Amino acid sequence: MRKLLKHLPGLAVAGFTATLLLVPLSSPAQAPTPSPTPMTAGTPAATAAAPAASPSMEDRVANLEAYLSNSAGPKTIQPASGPGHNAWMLTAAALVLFMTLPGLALFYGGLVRQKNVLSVLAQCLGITGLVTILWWAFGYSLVFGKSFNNPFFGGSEFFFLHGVDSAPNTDYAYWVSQNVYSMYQLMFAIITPALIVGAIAERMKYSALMLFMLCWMFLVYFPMAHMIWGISGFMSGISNANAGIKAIDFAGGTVVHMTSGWSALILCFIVGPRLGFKREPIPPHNLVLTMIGTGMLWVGWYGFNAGSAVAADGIAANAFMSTTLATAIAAFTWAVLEKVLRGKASVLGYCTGAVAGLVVITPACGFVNPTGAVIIGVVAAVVPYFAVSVMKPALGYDDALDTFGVHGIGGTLGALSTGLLATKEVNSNLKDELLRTLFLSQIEAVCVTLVLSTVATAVIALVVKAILGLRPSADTETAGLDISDHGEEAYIS
Amino acid sequence: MRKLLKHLPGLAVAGFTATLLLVPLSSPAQAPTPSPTPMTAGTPAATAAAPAASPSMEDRVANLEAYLSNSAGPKTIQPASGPGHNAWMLTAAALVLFMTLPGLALFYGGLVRQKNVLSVLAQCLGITGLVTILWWAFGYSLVFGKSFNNPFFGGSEFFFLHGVDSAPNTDYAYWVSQNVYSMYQLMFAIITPALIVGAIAERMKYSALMLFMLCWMFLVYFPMAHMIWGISGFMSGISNANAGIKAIDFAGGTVVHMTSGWSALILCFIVGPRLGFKREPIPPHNLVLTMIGTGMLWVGWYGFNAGSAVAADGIAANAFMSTTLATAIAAFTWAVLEKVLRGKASVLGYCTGAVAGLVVITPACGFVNPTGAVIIGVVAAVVPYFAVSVMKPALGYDDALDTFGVHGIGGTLGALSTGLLATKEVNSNLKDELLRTLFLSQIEAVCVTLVLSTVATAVIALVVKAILGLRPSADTETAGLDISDHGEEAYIS
Amino acid sequence: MRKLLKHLPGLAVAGFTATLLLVPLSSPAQAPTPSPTPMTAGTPAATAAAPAASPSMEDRVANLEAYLSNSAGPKTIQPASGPGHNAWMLTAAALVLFMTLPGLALFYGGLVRQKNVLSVLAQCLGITGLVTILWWAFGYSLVFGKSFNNPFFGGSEFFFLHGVDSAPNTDYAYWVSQNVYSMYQLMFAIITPALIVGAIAERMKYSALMLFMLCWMFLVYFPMAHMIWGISGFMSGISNANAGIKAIDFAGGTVVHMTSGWSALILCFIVGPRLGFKREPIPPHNLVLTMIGTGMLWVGWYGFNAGSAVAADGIAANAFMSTTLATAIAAFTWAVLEKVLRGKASVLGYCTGAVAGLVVITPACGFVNPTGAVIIGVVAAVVPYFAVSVMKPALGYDDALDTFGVHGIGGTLGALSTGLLATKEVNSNLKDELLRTLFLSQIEAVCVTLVLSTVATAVIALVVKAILGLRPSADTETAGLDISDHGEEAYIS
Amino acid sequence: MKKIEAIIKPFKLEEVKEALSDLGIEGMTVTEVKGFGRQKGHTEIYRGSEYTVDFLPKIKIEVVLADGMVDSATTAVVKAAKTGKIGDGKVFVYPIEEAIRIRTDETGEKAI
Amino acid sequence: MKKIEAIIKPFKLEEVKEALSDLGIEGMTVTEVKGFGRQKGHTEIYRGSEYTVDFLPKIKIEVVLADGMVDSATTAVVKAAKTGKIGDGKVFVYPIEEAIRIRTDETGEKAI
Amino acid sequence: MKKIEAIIKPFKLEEVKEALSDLGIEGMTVTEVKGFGRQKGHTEIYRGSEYTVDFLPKIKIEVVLADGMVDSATTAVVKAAKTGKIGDGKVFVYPIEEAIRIRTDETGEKAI
Ligand SMILES: Nc1ncnc2c1ncn2[C@@H]1O[C@H](COP(=O)(O)OP(=O)(O)O)[C@@H](O)[C@H]1O
Ligand SMILES: Nc1ncnc2c1ncn2[C@@H]1O[C@H](COP(=O)(O)OP(=O)(O)O)[C@@H](O)[C@H]1O
Ligand SMILES: Nc1ncnc2c1ncn2[C@@H]1O[C@H](COP(=O)(O)OP(=O)(O)O)[C@@H](O)[C@H]1O
Repeated sequence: MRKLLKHLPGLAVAGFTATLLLVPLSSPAQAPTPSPTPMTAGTPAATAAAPAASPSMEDRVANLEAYLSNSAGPKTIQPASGPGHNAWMLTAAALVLFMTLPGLALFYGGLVRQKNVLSVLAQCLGITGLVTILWWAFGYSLVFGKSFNNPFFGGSEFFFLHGVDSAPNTDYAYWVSQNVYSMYQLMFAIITPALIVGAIAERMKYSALMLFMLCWMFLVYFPMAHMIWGISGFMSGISNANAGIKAIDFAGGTVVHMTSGWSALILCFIVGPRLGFKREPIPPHNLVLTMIGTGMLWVGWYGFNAGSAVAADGIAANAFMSTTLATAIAAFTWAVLEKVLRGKASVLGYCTGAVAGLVVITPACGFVNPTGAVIIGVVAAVVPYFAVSVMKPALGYDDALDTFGVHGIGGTLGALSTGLLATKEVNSNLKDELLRTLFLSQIEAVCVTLVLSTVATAVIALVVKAILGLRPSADTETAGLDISDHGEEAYIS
Repeated sequence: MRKLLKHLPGLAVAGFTATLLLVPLSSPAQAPTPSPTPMTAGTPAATAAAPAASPSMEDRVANLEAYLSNSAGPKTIQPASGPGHNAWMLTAAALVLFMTLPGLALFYGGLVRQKNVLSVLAQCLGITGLVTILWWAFGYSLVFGKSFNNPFFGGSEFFFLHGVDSAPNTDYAYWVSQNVYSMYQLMFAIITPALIVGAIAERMKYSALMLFMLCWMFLVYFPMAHMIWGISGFMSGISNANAGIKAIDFAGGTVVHMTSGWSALILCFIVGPRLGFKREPIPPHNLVLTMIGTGMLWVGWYGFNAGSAVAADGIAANAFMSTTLATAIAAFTWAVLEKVLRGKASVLGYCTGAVAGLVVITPACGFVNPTGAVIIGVVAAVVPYFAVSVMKPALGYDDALDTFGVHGIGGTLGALSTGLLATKEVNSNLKDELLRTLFLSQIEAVCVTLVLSTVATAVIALVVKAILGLRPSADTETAGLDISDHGEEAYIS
Repeated sequence: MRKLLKHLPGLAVAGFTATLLLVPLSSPAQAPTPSPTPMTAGTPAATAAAPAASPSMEDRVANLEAYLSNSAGPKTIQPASGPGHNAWMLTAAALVLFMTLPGLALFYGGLVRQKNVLSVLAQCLGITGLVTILWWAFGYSLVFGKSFNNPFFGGSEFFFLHGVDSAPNTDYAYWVSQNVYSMYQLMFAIITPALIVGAIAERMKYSALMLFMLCWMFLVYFPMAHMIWGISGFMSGISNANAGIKAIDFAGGTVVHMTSGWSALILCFIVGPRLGFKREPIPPHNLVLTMIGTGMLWVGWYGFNAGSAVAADGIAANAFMSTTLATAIAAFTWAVLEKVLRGKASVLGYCTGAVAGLVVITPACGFVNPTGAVIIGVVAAVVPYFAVSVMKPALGYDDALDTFGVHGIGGTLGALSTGLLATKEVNSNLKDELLRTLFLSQIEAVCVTLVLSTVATAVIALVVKAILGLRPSADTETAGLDISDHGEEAYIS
Repeated sequence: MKKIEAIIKPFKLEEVKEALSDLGIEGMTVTEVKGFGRQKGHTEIYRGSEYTVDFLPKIKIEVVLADGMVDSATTAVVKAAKTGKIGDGKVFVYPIEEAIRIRTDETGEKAI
Repeated sequence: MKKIEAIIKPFKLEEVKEALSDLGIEGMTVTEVKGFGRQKGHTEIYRGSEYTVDFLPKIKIEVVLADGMVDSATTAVVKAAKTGKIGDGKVFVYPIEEAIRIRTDETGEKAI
Repeated sequence: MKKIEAIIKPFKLEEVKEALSDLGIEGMTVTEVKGFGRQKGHTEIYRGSEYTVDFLPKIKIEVVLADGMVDSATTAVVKAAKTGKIGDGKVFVYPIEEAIRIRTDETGEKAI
C-alpha cells in the first residue's frame, strides 16, 4: 500500500498533464511525414527471417522452433511475423470488433425501449469511429510506446501509427505483426467506453456522450492500459521488473471492465435516473436482440481472452478453456438462482449470467486451471446477481442496463479472484516471487483503478455538463432519442 | 450384422450400468484434488518442444516438418501444440459455439410463434450450461478417455478435466492442445441435444426438457460419441483396429444428427402434438430470424466440418470445399423443387435446404471429392424435401420444426452416402480393407445409432413423464411458454 | 490508352464467344468422370512435403523458412499447404460467406419495406446457390485456369473443379490448399452479383433477376476476375508480365465493386423506379437489421481484404490495419457530414459510411500505409455522401439501396486512390516500373471495367426483359414481393 | 344498421369468424387490442425490476350489419367465443347511421 | 357531431388524409386493422403446411366532425380512396354525443 | 350505456388507467393508434430522402359504462391525461345499445 500511496500524486499529474501538454506538442511535429528511413525489417512483403549475416543452421532451426513455441528466436535472425500466430491474431482482432459491432450494440439495444434503440447503436458506432481516430493519432503510442519511459504513459514514437508495420514489436509479441497487434488492441479501446453506454442509456445527449468519451479515453483508458500492459507500466507485474504494483490482468479485468463499470456508476449518478424510473415499467423492447448480442459477445470474447496470449500457443488454449467453462457455468448458475429465488429462469438471466462469467474470467483466463475456472463461473453469477437484483434496487441509482452491476462488480471480482486462483502450472510467466504477494498487489491495482476511474469520470462529467449539458429536454427524452438525436425510427411497418 | 447382434446386449448394459454405477463411484475420489505431480508436459507456457535428451538436428527438422504435414513427430521430441493447427482449432471451436448461440436459437426461434420464441432461446441457453457442466465433470472423459478400455465408454482419467492441459492428446491430434480439443468437442455435445428442441418446440415444460437432456447425454450422446470417435470405440473404423463395426463418420452424421433426429421423432410422439395442430395455422413468427440463423449455422458449420480434421491440413481444406458445394446446391435444389412443385421458391425452403445440405455432408465431408459433394447436395435436398412435405403430413406427427425430417432423415442419408462416396484419394486414412466393407459397416452403424437413440429416448421420456410430466397445462400452452416458464415477453413496443 | 483501345474488340468477342461456344463444348467432355490418374500431389492427406528424391537438410530448412515467410520453397520439395496459412484462409473464406449470408442480406433487408424483406433474402440465397453451381462447373476454371492462355478467360482444366485438391496452386498461393482457395474465391463471386440487388430492390421479378445474374456471371464477372487476378489476365499488373494494362486491385475494387455498382446503375435505369417513388415515403423498415448487417459486413470484410493476401503474412496484416482505419474513419466522417449539413448524425449514416470505407479501401488495402488508409477513409465518406444525397436526387434514378452511390462510385474512387497512394514500402511486389505508370493504368482499368459492366448489363437486361419481363404487375408490387414471389410473410405476430 | 363489436380471446378468432360466415356475414374488421378487466395479468421480472402486466392481448372484431341480423350474430359470436373462463370478453352493439361501399358508392345495407 | 370511420387500403392513406385536410379537417386518428371481406387473401406455404390468409391489412381512419361536414367529408374520402377494385373498403357514420379536448377542457364542436 | 373513447399521449396510459380504477371501473380496452392533429410531427432523413412524419403515436382507451358514470369518468380521464401541451388528445362519448358478457351471457349494465 505504501507504494500505492507514493505514486498517487504522480498518477494524477501524469493523467492530466501528459494528456494536455505532451500529447498535442509532440505529435504534429513528427508523425504524418512518412519515415524517410524505414526499418529495413519494415518491408512486410519480406516477412521472412532476413539473415543479418548468414545465420548458422543451428540458429535457423532454433528460429523455426521458436515460432512453434512462441518464444524469442536467436539474435542472429531478425524478428518476423509467423503465419500461425498471425492467423490467430487476425481472427482474434476481427472477433473483438464483432463484440462491439454488432454484439454489444444488440445486447444493449434490445434492453432499451423501442424509441431509444437507435441511439444505443449510434453510440456504439460513434465511439468506434472516435476511438479509432484517437488510437491512430495518439492512443496506441501512449499505451504501447516507451519513449516517455514512464509508468503512466507510453511514448510518442508511434503517434499516427508511425513505424507500425508488419514486423513484430517484440516487447509484446515475438511472432505477431505489430500492425495487427495495434488493431487488436484498438478493438479493446473501442469496447471499453462502449460498455459505459449501458449505465446512461435512454437519457444522455449524444453530443455530451461523445465529448465525455473523448476525454475519458485520455484520462482513464490510455493511462490504465499502459499501467497494466505497457512494458514500462506502473502495474505491469509480469513484463515490468520495476512495476510499482506487481499486478496481473490477462485480458482486461481492470483495464476494461473495472474502468468502464466504475465510471458507469459515477456517470449514472451525475446524469440522474430516466424520467419515470421506478414509476412506470421500462421493460426491454426486444429480448431476442439481447440474446443475439449475448451469443456474439461470447463468441467474440474468445478473441478477447484467448487472443490476449498474442499467439496461438498453449496459453491461448488454456484461456479458451477457462473462458468457456466460467461463462457457461455462470449463465447456468444465474438461471438456477432465478429459479430458486423467483420461480422462473429467464432468458435475460441466462444472458446476464453469461456476460458476468465472461467479465469475471477475463483477467484470470490465462492463469487458472479448469477447477479455478469453474469456481470463477459460480462466483461470477452469485455476486453480480445480488448486485443487480438486491443492491441496485436498495441503493436506487438507475444503472439502466447494469454496466456497474456486471462490469464494475464483475471486473473487481475478477481481479481479486485472479489473485487467489492464478497458478504457475498454467502459465510459467508467474514466478514464485510474484505469486507470493499477488493477492495484495491485486487489491492495490483494484484501488488504483477504482480511484482513477471514479475521480476522472466525475471531473469529466461535470465539465461536460457545464459545457454542453448532459441531458435532453424532458419532452425529447419522452419522445425518445432516436427521433430527436438521430432523426430516424428503428422500425416502420 | 453378426458383430452387431453380438454386441447389442453389451451396448445396453454398458449404457445403463456404466452410467449409473461407474461414473458416480469413481469420480469424486480422484478428480477435484489438484494433481500433486502434474505431467511435466503440462506446463503449457512451454508449448515448445522440450527435448528429452538433446534430439538430433535430423529429428528437430523432422519435427518441424511433422508440424507442417500434421503428422506424428519423432519420438525423441515431446509432443507440443503447433500454432497453425491450434489457431484453426481455436477458431473452429468458437465457430461451433456460434452455431448454437445464437445460430440454432435464431433458426428455431424464428419458426415458432411469438409467444414461444424466448422458450426456444432459454432451451438452447440452458442446454449449453447443463452440458458444459456434465462435460467438465464426466463427459469428456467418458468419450475420449481410455482407462475403461471399453468400446462404449471411454475412461475416468479426465473426470473434471483433470490433466487436460495445453499439450496435445496424440490419440486425437498431433498438434492441437488437448484443452482446445476438449472444448471443441464440448461444442458438439452442446448442439446435439439442442437440435432435439425443434421437434417438441412450443409445448414441453422447461423443467422436463432439462431433465430429459441430462439423462439423454449419459445414455445416448456420451456412448455414441465414444463408439464412433473414441480411440477404443465400438464403431471407430479408422482409429480402432478392433472396432466391432468399422464405420466412419467425419464430423457427426451418426453421433450428432442421427441421434438427435431419431430421438426427436420418438420424443414428439410421446409429447404429442401442439394444441391446435392441424386445426389452426401455426406459421413462423419471424423468418428473418430464421434466415439469420441459417447464415450463422452455415458459417459456423465450417468449424464443425473442417474443424473435424483437428488440424489446418489438407483434409480440413477438402472438408471446407465439400461442405460449401453440398450446402449451396442443396439450398438451391430445395428451392427449385418448390418452384416446380408449388410455384414459388420460399426463403424457408432455401434455409431448410441449406441446413439439410450441411447435415448430409457432415459425415462425408472429409472423405468425398467435389463430384461426391455435388451428388450429396442434390440428394440432401430431394429426400428431406419429401420427408418434410409429404411423409410428415401423411403420418401426422407434429415434428414442429422438422428436426426428424432434416436431421434424422438427413443424418441417416449422410451416413449411407458416405459409405458409397468416400474415396481414399481424398483421405489416405481410408484403407482398401476398410473401404471394401464400408457400405455394410455404415448400415450397421446406422442401425445401432437408430436403435440406441429411439430406445433410450423412449425410456427417458417415459421416466421424465412419470416424475415431472412433460407438458404444461392447456391454458399455459395457449398463453405461451415465454410468460409461463420464463416470466418475460420477447417484444414490447 | 492505345493498349486499351487495341484490346476492346477482343474483349467483347472473348466475352461473348468464349461463353457461348467454348464453355459448353469443352466442359461435359472431360469433367465429371473422376480422374483416372490424379496428380500424385493430389492425395491431400499427405499434405506434408513429400521429398521427390531425398532433399538436402539445407533445402528442408529452406522449405520451412519459406513457409514462415510465405515464399516459394526449394524446387526439390513438392509444394504442400502449410497450417498457418491454411488456417487463415479457412477462416477468411468463412468470413466472406458471412458477408453475404446473412450480412448483406440483413443490410439490404432492413432498408426495404416490410413487405419486400424476404424477397431480398431470397435473392441473396438464390444467388449463392446459382453462383456456386456455375463456379463449380465453369467459373473457377474460367477465372483461374490457364489452358486458354488468354487475357480474358482462364482455361478449362478446372471445369467441375477437376483436379482442385488440397495441394496449393502455386500460381496463386505458395502455401494454401487450392480447394480452399477456390472456395475463397467463390465467396467473392457470390457477393458481387448480390450487391446489384440493392439497386433494383422491391420491384424486380425473381425469375428475371436469376436469369439476369446467370448471364452476368459469364459476361461480366468471370472475364473481369480473370483479367485482374488471373495469371494471364489482361490487367493483372503484378502477376502477368505481359498484361495489356498493368493495373492493381488488391481485393476487388474493380472486379467486385465497380462491376456491381455500374451494372446496378444501368439495371435500375432499365427496370425503372419503384411505384410511388418520389410520391410517397419509402423509409427503411428495420434499421436494426441494417446495423447488424453492417457489423457483419465489416467483420467479414477482414476475410475479404486481409484474406486477399492468400496467406497469414505481413501483407495480410497490413490489409487488416488499413481496412480498420479507413472504415472507422469513413463511418465517422459520414456522420460528421450529416451533423454539420443536416443537424443530426444518423445510424444509417454511420452504416453507409462504414460500407463506403470498406469499399474504397478494398483495392488499396494491401498497398497503402496508415496515412494512406486515413486519407482514403475521409475521401470514402465525402464523395459517396454527395453521390447519394445530392447527385442521386438531382438525376432522379431510383437506386433503391444505393448500390451505385456506394459501390459504383466507391469502387471507382478506390481504384483511382490506389493508383495514387500505393507504396512499395508496404508491398514489395510493387516494382518501380509498375508504380511509374500506375495511376494511368488504374484509369485505363477503370474505363475497361466501366464499359464492360455497363454494356454487358444493358444487353443482358434487355434480353431478359424480352424473354421474361423485368417487373411484376403493379398490384403485385403494391402487395409486396414476399407474398407474390415467395408465398411467405416475414413477421406474423 | 348496427355495429357489433366483440372483444375476444385471440385464439378464438378463427372460430368466431367461421360462426359469422355461417350466418352469411361476409365482411368484418379485426384489430389487435389490449384488454384490462377481471382477468388477471402476469408478472414479468427483468433483473432487479418486477412488472405486472395488466393488459392482456385481445382481438376486437367489428361487424356492421342490418338491424335484423343483430340478435343471431351476437348469439353466434357469444357461442363461438365462450370458454367459460374469466376474460372471455364482451359484445357491444352500437347504432350506425350510414354505410358506404367505397368501390361502388352503394349506401345503406347494400354497402355491407 | 358524427364520427366518420373509413376502412381503406393502406397505400391510400396519404391521399385520403390530404383530401380531408383540403376540407379543413385538422384532426384524425388512424389504426392498423385487418379486414375480411370479398377481396380474397393469399396462400402461404411453410414446408409441409399451407395456410390461407384471409385477413388483409387495412387502415381505419376515424374523424369526428360537426354534423354539417359529414356529407362533404364522406364524399371526399370515397373519392380519394377509390381504386375501383374489390377491397376498397367502407365508410361508416356514427352518432357522437360529446367531445372534449383534454388540453383545454373545451367541449362539443369546439373540441374537434 | 355509453362508450367513452379517449385518445391520449402514450406515456399517460398508466395514470388514466389508475384514475378510472379509482372510480371503480374495472374494464377497458386499449389500442395503439396514430394521431394527426395540431401537434406537429417530426422529420426523418434517410440518406438522400427526407420524410415528414405527421402521424404521432397515441393510445386509444375505450370504456363502456353506465350512463350515470359518464361525467365522472370523462372528468377523471381529462384530469389524468392533461399535460397542458398541444397533442393531449380528445375524449368522445358514444351511445351504446347493448352489452353482453361472453362468459356468462349477462347483458346490459351487469355485463360491463
Ligand atoms: N367496461 C369495459 N369497456 C370496454 N372494454 C371492456 C370493459 N370491460 C371489459 N372489457 C374488455 O373485455 C375484456 C375481458 O374482460 P374481463 O373482465 O377480463 O373478463 P370477462 O369478459 O370474463 O368479464 C377485457 O380484457 C377488456 O378488453
Ligand atoms: N360488414 C362489415 N363490417 C365491418 N367491416 C367490413 C364489413 N364488410 C367489409 N368490411 C371491411 O371492408 C373491407 C373491404 O371489404 P371487401 O368486401 O373486401 O371489399 P369491398 O369494400 O370492395 O366491398 C374489409 O376488408 C373489411 O375490413
Ligand atoms: N376530429 C378528430 N377526430 C378524431 N380524432 C381526432 C380529431 N382531432 C384530433 N384527434 C386526435 O387527437 C389527437 C390530438 O389532437 P391535436 O390536435 O394534436 O392536439 P389537441 O388534442 O391538443 O388539440 C390527434 O393526434 C388525433 O389522434
